[in-house]
Amino acid sequence: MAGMVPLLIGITIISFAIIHLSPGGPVELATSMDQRVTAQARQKLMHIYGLDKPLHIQYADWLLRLVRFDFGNSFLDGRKVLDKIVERLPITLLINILSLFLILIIAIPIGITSAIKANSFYDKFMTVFVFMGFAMPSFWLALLLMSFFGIQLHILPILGIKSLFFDELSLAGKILDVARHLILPVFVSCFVSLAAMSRYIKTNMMDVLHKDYIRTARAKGLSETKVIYKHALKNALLPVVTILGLSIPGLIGGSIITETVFSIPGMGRLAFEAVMARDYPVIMAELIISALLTLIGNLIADIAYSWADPRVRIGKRNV
Amino acid sequence: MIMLRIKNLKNYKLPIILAAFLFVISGCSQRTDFKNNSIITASIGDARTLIPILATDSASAEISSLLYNALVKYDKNINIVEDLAQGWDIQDGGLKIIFYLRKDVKWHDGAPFTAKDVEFTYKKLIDPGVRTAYSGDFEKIKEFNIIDDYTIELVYKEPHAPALSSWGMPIIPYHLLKDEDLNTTSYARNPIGTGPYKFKKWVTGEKIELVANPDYFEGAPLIKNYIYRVIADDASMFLELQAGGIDLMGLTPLQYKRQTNTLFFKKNFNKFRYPSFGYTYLGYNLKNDKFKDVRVRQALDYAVDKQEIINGVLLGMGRTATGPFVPESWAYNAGVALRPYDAQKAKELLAQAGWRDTNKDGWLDKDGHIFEFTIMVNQGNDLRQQAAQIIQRRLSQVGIKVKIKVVEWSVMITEFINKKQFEAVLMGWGLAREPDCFDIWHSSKTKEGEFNFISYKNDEVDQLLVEGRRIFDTKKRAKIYKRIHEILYEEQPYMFLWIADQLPIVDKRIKGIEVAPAGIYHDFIHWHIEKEND
Amino acid sequence: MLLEINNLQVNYFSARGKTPAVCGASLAIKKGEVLGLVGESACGKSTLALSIANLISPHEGKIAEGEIIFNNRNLIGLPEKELRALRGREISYIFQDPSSALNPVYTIGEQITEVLLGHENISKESAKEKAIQALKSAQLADAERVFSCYPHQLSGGMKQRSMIAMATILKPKLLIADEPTTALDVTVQAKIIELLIKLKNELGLSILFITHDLNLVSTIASRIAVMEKGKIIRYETKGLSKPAAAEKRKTETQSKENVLEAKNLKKYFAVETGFFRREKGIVKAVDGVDISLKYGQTLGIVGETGSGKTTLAKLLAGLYTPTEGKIYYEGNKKIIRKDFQMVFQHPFDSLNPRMKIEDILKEGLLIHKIAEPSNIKQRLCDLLDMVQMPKDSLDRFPHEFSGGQRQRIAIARAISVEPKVIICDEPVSSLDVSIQGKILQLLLELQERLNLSYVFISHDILIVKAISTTIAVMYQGKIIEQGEASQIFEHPAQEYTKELMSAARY
Amino acid sequence: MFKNKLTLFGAIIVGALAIIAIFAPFISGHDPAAIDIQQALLAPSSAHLFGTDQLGRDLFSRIVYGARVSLVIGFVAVGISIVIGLAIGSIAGYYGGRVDSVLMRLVDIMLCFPSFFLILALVAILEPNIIIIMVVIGATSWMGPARLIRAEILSLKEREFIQAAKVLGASDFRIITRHLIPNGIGPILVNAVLGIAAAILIESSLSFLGIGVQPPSPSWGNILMEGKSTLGVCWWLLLFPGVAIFITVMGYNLLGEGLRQRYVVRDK
Repeated sequence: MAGMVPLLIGITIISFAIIHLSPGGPVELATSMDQRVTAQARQKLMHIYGLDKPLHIQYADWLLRLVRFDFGNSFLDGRKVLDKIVERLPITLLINILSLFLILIIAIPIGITSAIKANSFYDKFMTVFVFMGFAMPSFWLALLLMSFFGIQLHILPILGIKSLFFDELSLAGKILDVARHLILPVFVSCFVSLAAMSRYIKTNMMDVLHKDYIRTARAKGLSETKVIYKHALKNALLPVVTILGLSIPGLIGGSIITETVFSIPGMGRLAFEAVMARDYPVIMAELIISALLTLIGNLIADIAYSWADPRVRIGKRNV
Repeated sequence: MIMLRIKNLKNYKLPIILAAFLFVISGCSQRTDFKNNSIITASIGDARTLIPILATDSASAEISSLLYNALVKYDKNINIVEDLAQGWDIQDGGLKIIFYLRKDVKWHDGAPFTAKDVEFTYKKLIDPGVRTAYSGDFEKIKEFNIIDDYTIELVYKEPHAPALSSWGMPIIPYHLLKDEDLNTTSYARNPIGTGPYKFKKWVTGEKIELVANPDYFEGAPLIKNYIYRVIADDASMFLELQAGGIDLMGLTPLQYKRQTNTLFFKKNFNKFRYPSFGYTYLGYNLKNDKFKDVRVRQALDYAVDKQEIINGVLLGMGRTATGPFVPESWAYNAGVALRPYDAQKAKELLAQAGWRDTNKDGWLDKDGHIFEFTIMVNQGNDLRQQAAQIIQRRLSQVGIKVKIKVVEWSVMITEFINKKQFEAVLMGWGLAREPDCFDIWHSSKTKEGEFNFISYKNDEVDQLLVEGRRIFDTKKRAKIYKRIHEILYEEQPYMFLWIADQLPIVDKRIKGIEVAPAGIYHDFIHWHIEKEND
Repeated sequence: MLLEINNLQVNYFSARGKTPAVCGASLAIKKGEVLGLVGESACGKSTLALSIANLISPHEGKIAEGEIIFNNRNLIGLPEKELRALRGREISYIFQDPSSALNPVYTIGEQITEVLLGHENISKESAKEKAIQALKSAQLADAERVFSCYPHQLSGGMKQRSMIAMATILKPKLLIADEPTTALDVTVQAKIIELLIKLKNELGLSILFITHDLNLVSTIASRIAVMEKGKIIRYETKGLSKPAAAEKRKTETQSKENVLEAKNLKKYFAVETGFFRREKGIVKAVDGVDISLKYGQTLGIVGETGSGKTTLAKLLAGLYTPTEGKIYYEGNKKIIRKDFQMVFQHPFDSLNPRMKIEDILKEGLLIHKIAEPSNIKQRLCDLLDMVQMPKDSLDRFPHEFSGGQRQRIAIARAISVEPKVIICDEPVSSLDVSIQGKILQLLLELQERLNLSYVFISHDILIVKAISTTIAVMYQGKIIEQGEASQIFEHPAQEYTKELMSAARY
Repeated sequence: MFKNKLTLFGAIIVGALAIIAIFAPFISGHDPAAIDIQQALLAPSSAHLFGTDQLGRDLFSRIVYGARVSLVIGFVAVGISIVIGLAIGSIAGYYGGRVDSVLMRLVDIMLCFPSFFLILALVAILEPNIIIIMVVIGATSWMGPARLIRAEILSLKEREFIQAAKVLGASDFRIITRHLIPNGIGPILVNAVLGIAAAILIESSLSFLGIGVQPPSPSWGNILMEGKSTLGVCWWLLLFPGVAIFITVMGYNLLGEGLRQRYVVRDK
């Protein structure tokens, strides 16, 4: 855990420097070329945002507030940044956890069976299949699906996470409504990330299948099912735990596209809007929070790994 | 073995899964009763604040206009008319304005609207601690006097003709905000106004819901619910229109011309078309030697076919512009004639100015330098980028080499425009109904961050601009601004490119829409829905 | 005959097509017999062993031809199901490295009972009982505890005993032991061999004992088949003697000067794990070593795997920075690079696979500008000559040579810069016995000719004795005994030294 | 190496694309920048193989020229990331100790950023031109190569031929360039091939958000972006650039996968 502090400080310094040293800024963005806004009025805004102070003071101010878990107020609407993030985090987490879950459910069998049948037609077919998802620009795939399921077939809603008449629905209706809205976004974010995970599992599985203990298991006269599903599978899936931790930043990055296409008010879209509007406090908070999520994810992965792997769980006893 | 397992699964589980899936994807996507009472519109961006004096984005302004009233407003023919003020007097040649307020107006919470609210709004507008961007017009007020609860008297430092229209600023409630810090108050997301609609709910990034104000002083709006959806991508928004999730949106020219002509659209939607209040232009940096010669600027105007741009970029959904006013404005000079596209004439003028292709390389040159400049465009604006490409091609035909540089908006403003580090820039002005354009053309407004960034200077224009501000009589003012229009077109500090059309599309069940010079929204409270029977 | 292999041909698939691994090998094992199978690494002996119960993965290779008659049944072409019934029950295997042959995520108990549950209709309780019994007869004292241990919690020897328990629990007819002791410490090796002999007698096993160590196999096998390039080339009845190393040079040139000296040398490694790199502990690889080497002499260092001898070698060669302590090179603190060279353990690894021999040998010359550009070629030929390699080697890549040849090239590289000291880290341990002697011979000759001093490191006390003037015995990072070679050999002071010697004499 | 048909297929795609990009002027048949409003939004025909866009430009030639832009982005971005990765990874792996832990800490910090968000922020804040995009993608994706190279070097470092070179007195530079890199290049090559595909996708995603390569230079991303607004009518504007990206990324991935089988998954 102690290792997290220098990581976090590094993250804050890098992002603060990049964002604040860049040309342009939030005030110009909001008010430029608006005839009603005078140059003096802009100066006043700069002062209110604290943008006229020296950079290191701005950083120190910001860091001091951060320690108290105060991310400041958004330049755009004056709201507490934390409030803005808290209201958007759940939906992003929901979609990402669902698609991660789905990715695992699909990628594990694909990875395992392709490893077992390496170089067969099945393996090649699966290779092409999973790469199909990876090779399509996700927004392109999303638009095609929206147009097909939403407009042509008219069977799925295409935008948002709930219908406009959501409030009038019964509880079951509400759940169903959200579920219907989630189908396309979850499918898209799952399909585009399927390749990485299933390839990873396949590679692992192939590695494991070459291990001596697999040969031992065969030499013991165990059935092939036992050899693969008992001896190989667990060893092949163990490293997946660590990959899950590392995949968090990628998912948050991917959310930017998915949430924009599907008009889902989550972290990704907040990030994009903040970037486009130079809403520094929000950008910084997004960076810190996604970094935190990544760190927490890795911590959980570390813990899960040591729980799952006896080599780590039970330390070496001196015999 | 895997195959085997799937086979087993197939036997009994698959039908269940399939059934569950069908159940999920079925389900009615429309609710008739909901549709009968609601109008749904959409925007790319979410509103930022519903305190109108703080809002700088169009989404916030749009919602605010339904929630609040100002002292004055424009009617459908673009005249200033009463809103919260039921009348006014202009005295002492414009030094003093007295507003008489309506007495029957109540805030949505039932509190009466009084002069106190107007004073409060004024004080907040000039408060340096409030992050409003609109203090400029109000700083010209010397005294703000409350005569009684429903009468206010304003004394200006000097006569200021745009003053009246500046009171189109929505009024915010004193009784709710007096103890609040405007910059951070939660009121910004839970506003109380005087307008035709009351605030109901705001789901960030998703939608804002308003509900009709039954006690509105002009009568309750006919459509009960107003829902403003946020849809982040324009292609998605158009899909959602087709899916029936939106009743009203602005179309792009392409969508208007090519994508909405199907039977489906004809059956379900009405399209409208009317000119917008604004123009797009190519501004030259007049500090740059290349553009100092008026003949060069006129030549450039001759060399570019504006109608071609309108046809190509707007697919014909726009009009040519001859100056800084739109034809609907009383300031517009209809006598200014458009220069035709004439490449030959352009070449002649350029030759007169000394630009000739002496070395036969296809590019004009003078004193050993070829005629070359960069047009700057902000990113994310496809129309302007396409226009720049057409201009680039046309100018190359008369021997001028043009480069296009696409820059993010705030960077373009701070790093290039404000510092005058540009050669030519393709931008637009949104116009107020008030024709005063002192800030854009007066030679005193060339400092960093001010709007005469092209450094235009013409003594006659300077003088006319000052005069135009001091006179309140519209007829006299019209004469002044028509002259300005004429001079600017002759001198070509900008190449005036186009005035685009607004192209809204509205669901057919919504009736009562009237197209007027001011557009379609002037009469929004009288829009109604033809009930569908399911 | 229990097993008869006739004209077996096995191919592996590779990027370049089929590569034959076993080409027409024939072999027979009688009931109750221990047959030794020796050969250099990659001669096909392991493939042969795996083919018997057809454990060659269909993705990797295939038995192309021949027959394997076990108990009067040809195993080739037998359906997988019947083969599976034989594996573990009639034919069992023990592999080289018990740490990788046992599944790390299951307990020893689970892995042993699995054999019983897979082959017999038996309850879990009685399977456990039997398993513990088997662990006991594999001479694991604390059998109940071992039963519930994960492999990583056990020492190498215990793991191999567990493997043996697992392999013999169903009293198979044939036990195939593929290098069962190679990965183990010398002192443990002997005990494992003893155990195998005991079990063979108790259960009436036939054993196919595969190893590269001819000496070792002669202690257990009655007949020894020698394999080369995929074929059995001859049978031996008894082991060869230890390397016929040349008579140790009489150390006439008694020098008083130390060419190399280490004082209180320590090297600790930190162990870190996980994303956050927590420090988990410290390994004291070398923990306070004092040694010295005089001009023209050879210092032998002997110790088991993990005793820290390789770390010591790298410290002496300047590859590691000591945590504590000092090394003096001819009295200096700083190493003179060209004067102190090293020969490594694995000839397959010590030559850059992407460089030609010429480039490998030239590198030192270029770095230290030893030869004129015009003379380089001549110098390279001389070097090859000195290590008895043909001149046309220059144009070839390392993979074209055998282990012994590569080690000669590595020695040539070491002497190319005209060093004073060469640190030899197990230079012969991965070579065939027959070649070991020749390499030692070469080293001695070169010492004489070039007046070299050696630090010679090995786990094999006999080899060390054959070449060293003085010997230091290393154990757990410390030198526990050192002195004149003959003295240590004849009158070992430490119990551990005695153990090492008795293991080696086996 | 091309025993696997998929790898061969990938290699053919990659090769064909390279040829298309290099010989774009001879293949395209039209000037990709030639605006002709009269010819706007024509469906595919023999005159315009892939149809025309809103300004009447020939879509086929724009896609052919777009291959140049997209591939250049892929190659240069990956080049930058590999150069940075090589430098940092080899220094960290080779020197170890403090240098290693500081550099790897930096890698960890960079890995905590959602890379697409970082790219987006940087490109938006700086300027969405092709050079900035390439540099930013490169500068935010070197951590993978760096880790890979470090790991490769750590394992190579323990190899005896590296130790032998050290004992011979070879300089660090010589060891890194002559011994380490030639032996560790396989995985890096695989990473590079996959990285090119990823960079092309990133550019198209940036274009979708309006901050990719800006017109008039055609990249597949911005062609697709322009086509997006015509969804439902001018299908060719959406289909062809999307398919171009799809095929390219697929080709690079299949090739990368084949190379991985060869270089990374070492057979015993």
